[in-house]
Amino acid sequence: MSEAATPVLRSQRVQRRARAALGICAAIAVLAFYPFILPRALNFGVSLVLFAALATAWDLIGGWAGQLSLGHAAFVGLGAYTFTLLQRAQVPMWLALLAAVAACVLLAAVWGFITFRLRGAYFALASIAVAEVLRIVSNNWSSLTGGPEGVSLQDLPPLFGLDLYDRRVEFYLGLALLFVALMSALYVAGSRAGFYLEAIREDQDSAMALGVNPLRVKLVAFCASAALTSLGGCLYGIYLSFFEPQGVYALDLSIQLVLMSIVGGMGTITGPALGALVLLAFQEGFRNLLQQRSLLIYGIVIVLVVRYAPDGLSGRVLRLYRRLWPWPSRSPSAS
Amino acid sequence: MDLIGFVQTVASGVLTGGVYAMVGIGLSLIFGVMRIVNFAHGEFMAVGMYIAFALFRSFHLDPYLSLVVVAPAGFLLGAFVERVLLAPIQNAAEHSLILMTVGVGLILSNSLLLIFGAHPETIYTSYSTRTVAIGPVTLSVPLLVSFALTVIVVAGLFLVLTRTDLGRAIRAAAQNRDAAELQGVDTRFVQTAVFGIGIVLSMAAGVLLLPALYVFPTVGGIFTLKAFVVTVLGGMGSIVGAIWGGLLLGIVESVGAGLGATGYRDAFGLIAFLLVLLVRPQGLFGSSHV
Amino acid sequence: MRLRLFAIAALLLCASRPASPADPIRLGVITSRSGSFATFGAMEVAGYNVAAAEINEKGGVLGRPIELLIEDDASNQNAGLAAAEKLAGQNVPVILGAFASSITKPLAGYLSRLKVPLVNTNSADTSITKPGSPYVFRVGQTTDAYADASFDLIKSFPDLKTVAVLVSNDALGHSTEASVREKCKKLGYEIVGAQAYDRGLTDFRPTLNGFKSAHPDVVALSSYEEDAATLLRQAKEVSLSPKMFIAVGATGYALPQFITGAGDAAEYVFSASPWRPEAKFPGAQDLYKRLVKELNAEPSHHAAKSYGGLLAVAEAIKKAGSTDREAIRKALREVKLMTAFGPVSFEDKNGFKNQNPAPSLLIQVQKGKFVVVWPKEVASGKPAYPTPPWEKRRESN
Amino acid sequence: MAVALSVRQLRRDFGGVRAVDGVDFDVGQGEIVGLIGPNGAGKTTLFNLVSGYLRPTRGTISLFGEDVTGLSPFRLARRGVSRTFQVVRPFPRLTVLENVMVGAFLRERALRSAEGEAMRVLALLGMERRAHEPASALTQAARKRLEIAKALSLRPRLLLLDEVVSGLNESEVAATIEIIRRVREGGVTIVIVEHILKVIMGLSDRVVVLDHGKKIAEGLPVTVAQDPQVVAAYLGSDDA
Repeated sequence: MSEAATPVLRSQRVQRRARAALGICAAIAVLAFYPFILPRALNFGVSLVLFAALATAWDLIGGWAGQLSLGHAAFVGLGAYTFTLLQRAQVPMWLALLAAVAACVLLAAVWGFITFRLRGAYFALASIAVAEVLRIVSNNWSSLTGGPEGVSLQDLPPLFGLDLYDRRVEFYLGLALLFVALMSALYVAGSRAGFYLEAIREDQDSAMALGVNPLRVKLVAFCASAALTSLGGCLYGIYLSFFEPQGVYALDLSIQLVLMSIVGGMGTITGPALGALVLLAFQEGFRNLLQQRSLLIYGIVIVLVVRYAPDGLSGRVLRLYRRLWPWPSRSPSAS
Repeated sequence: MDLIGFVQTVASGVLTGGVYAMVGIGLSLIFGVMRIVNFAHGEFMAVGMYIAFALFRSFHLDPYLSLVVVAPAGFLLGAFVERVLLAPIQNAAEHSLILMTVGVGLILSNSLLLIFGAHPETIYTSYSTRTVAIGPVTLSVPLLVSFALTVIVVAGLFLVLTRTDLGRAIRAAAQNRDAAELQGVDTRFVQTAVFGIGIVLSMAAGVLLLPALYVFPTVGGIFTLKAFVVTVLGGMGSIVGAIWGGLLLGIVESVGAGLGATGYRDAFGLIAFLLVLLVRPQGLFGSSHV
Repeated sequence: MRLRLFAIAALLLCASRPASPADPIRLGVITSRSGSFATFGAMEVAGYNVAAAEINEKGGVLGRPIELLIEDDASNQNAGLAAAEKLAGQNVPVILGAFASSITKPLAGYLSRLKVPLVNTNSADTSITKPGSPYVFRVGQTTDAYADASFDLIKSFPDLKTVAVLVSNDALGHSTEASVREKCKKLGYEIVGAQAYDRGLTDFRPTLNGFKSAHPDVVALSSYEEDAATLLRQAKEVSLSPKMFIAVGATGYALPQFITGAGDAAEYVFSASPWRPEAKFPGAQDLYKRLVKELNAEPSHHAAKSYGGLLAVAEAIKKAGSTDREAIRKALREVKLMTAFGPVSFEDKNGFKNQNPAPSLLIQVQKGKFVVVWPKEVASGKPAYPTPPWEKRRESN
Repeated sequence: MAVALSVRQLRRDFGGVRAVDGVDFDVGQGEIVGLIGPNGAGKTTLFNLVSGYLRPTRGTISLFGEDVTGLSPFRLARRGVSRTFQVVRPFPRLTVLENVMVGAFLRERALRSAEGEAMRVLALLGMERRAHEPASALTQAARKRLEIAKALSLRPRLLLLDEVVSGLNESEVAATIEIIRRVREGGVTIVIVEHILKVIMGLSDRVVVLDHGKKIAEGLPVTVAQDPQVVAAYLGSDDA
């Protein structure tokens, strides 16, 4: 093809993606010093990187593909339970991790297959039901799961000589997961897969006319999201070292992930991670002040964002930026 | 379980199922006309319960009588939410609409939490624990009354839908919004009205359950989920389907619990829900729309 | 922008760094001031505040006043852990908390690793002190203690033979059921029915009907407050008439809301209860009054337990003679107090570690009021037995 | 001339309504065939059947000699069937370029080459200057053109155009007709549904007329226009 000869205006997406790649590397590099800068806020640090990774994973299906999952806690819980129960049964750690991922991918495949064929809100409806069924089963199947008292994971063999209960070790594991999640988002943003996901989100019929197989594309994205989320679930299990069905399968947990993505911007590379940072810092900073009002404020934030800033806060910022530097005359120095 | 116990169990399942049906009808009506799944449906119901509770506590107003206050309040609240929050984004992507209702639900339940506290509240009326015996089967008076009122409300709804201009407009809009608009139906108004009516049904169901149950600010979540189950069992958008779906859910839960799997009671409905999605997504009871 | 946000977050966190240790002894408290356990968190805070005021009125500990650093866990495990790290960073010698077992357990693991003593006052899960950790102490009674008291009463009526169990499907319910099963096995009672129900909403009628055909002598219960009243109302509806209703899991049935919610259906119901103001412990009535004043509302036993917990911590600091964590941990095991809540000490017994072996009270609703009926030394009345069948009660109405 | 599209005894019922009723027709390779008929004649239903959005109740559809009845839209797209929608459906939050790239990805897997392909299609339609605007910012006319660009990005063998000129002004109509002609010169077979009879008569090699789901006439535009049945069908409706 003669494409090399024609000077092509690079799509903004490519530029945005390059910028995001730089931003991710810089952010990960900065975060790598976190345990040295804030050695007394490691719990916050672990939950920050962990939730940033989970929100980014959620966004693969929720933001990019527009399939609103209100049940991602199902993967957090199933991952955490599979890993923990296998660890307690002395299964090697890598195998337990693999099993956790496999279980979640299988769940995603079945659940996606049932609901993605249907138009409309069925996926969102079913997402709540799936997490709820898992919660009820874990709650009642005491001989396997420990029932409502939950399971504890107090002894884990060291990983490459590192104590897994050391918050610093957990932090770097979480950071690694965040890196992987962000890289997945980066890949999606600049690949055929990402275009297909967005096309499905924007208009599924139109996407099909262009050769996109919606069921397949959504399933792949959902499975990828589930796999990342299950790894996050394993780490969450280690971090808590004790958990119960009520906690890991909670609707609140799922909603938190959604909220982080909304606040940061659904379907953006770094938005969900940014949303996690904003939300968690807000929560931690005002923990003693907000008290009962935090969920109310979440609700108000959701309503306001959906109403006035449907692209999320980062989308809002982006648009402001575009208004200041309109389309054709984008100055390269603006970034 | 012996035979009498079984009959007793089915009977109380039917009575509870009637109220589930009313919650489901509201959800289904809203979906049928507006294509919006109201994720705040149960939370509206909780609001209804608290209004009745507050009236009872402050003025000793009988909870059933408080329907007179709750119904118009529900209509206004629903119409307000529709006009101010849903109408402006009605052409937005589906996930935005869902999120909006999720947000509304969070606001409602947490406002209740701030106003009334997390503490569960019960009202105790003279008939709270009264029963009537039909042969060897005893039935709860509050549940019987609730069921009877449900029947009346639903019958009223059917009359409105079939005998009034508004009802005809609603049915036309449910079948095809564009076509209805061409025939001169003010679909904007119809949508507001439908959301209002749907919320009235949900809040009325809350009031009817109050004498038999208790209320706490997050009770709505449970009922939102039940309403989903009811409507999916019956077919999204189908009112008749929602009635059968409600009764079926009531009986399934009741019999399941009576057979000794109390802990899994909520799972029965949800598993049925997922199975229906897999096998018969249009619902078990055909597609007799609005 | 990313960097700037990061810096803001860092500032937010740095702002809460501890100042240099001042005159008062600062103790850490983690409880639920918001979220689903907020009601109970408020009770705990009231108990701690009343105890702190009482200690400070008497001149404090080691000549220094006590100051409480109260952190909200927002009824959430993550926030609880963050709160623990913050308090540990402020060099508190001891942390008291949390309310919910689900939050206490991750805290227990975390603080044991940091070697910070954790004194829990209200969490119910057996596993907190069994097997337990050298750094974790519990003031509140276990379900074993509730079952001990309940079966002491049951044993005293030799006509009782069969038991049906209905518990909430959560940690407390399950451990109650386990305790009841163990007792029944040991003492030779037959279990004719056992069910767990999901919290939330509920139609108990099918389950109660199932029980009815098994004709149990005793119906043993454990439910949270919202379900307690509903359950008894529905028992009345379906005419489930055992000789005794007894709430072994001390929860909803021991709260005043049970009486207002269930009305006359609450009559005759026994319940284990960690504490009542009517119990004849020294200063119980006085504690009750102070709690009412602090809360501006009816206090629950949770407040009393927290009160006892803080007194025990103060006593341990006194015994240790310092605010060193290890010294306090060792001293906590020496504490033997009689308080307005009841006795407080921490012992290793029956597989438990650092568990307060205080016995549970049994109370009964009589004419719309709670009466302490067991143990006899502190009782304020006698048990009313047997429970008349519902039909008889209706006639008398 | 090889047959590109062949429709046999095609029928589609909606409940009791028979929207398409036993339609037969062929389209030769490189031909432009116009599909006309009064409102509700079943033209869009026929399009939806041929492009896989509806399953036929009965009958067969074959494409270049292969039976493709009942294949899903995306499989047909991969076999070279491309369509526009009467109510245009851009991906509103993607840019114009990105909209077209979605289709270009079918033949070009790499980002760069898909981008190059999309730019070429946009250049063909004279839209390259608006490449970086979000599709939601376009005028109705530009959206119609984007709809064609998206369809072309697949490099289709058979192009189904559903009312791509209605609602445009005269110069826009002329430009669009010019584009369609050029596309045909590239060897693409085209079926076009259009309300404006003048356009379709001028553009089409042959015309198929539908009424009440049935084919009532087929042939050269001139012949069909004089067919008494066609005249009656159009006179009987409001939108001749």
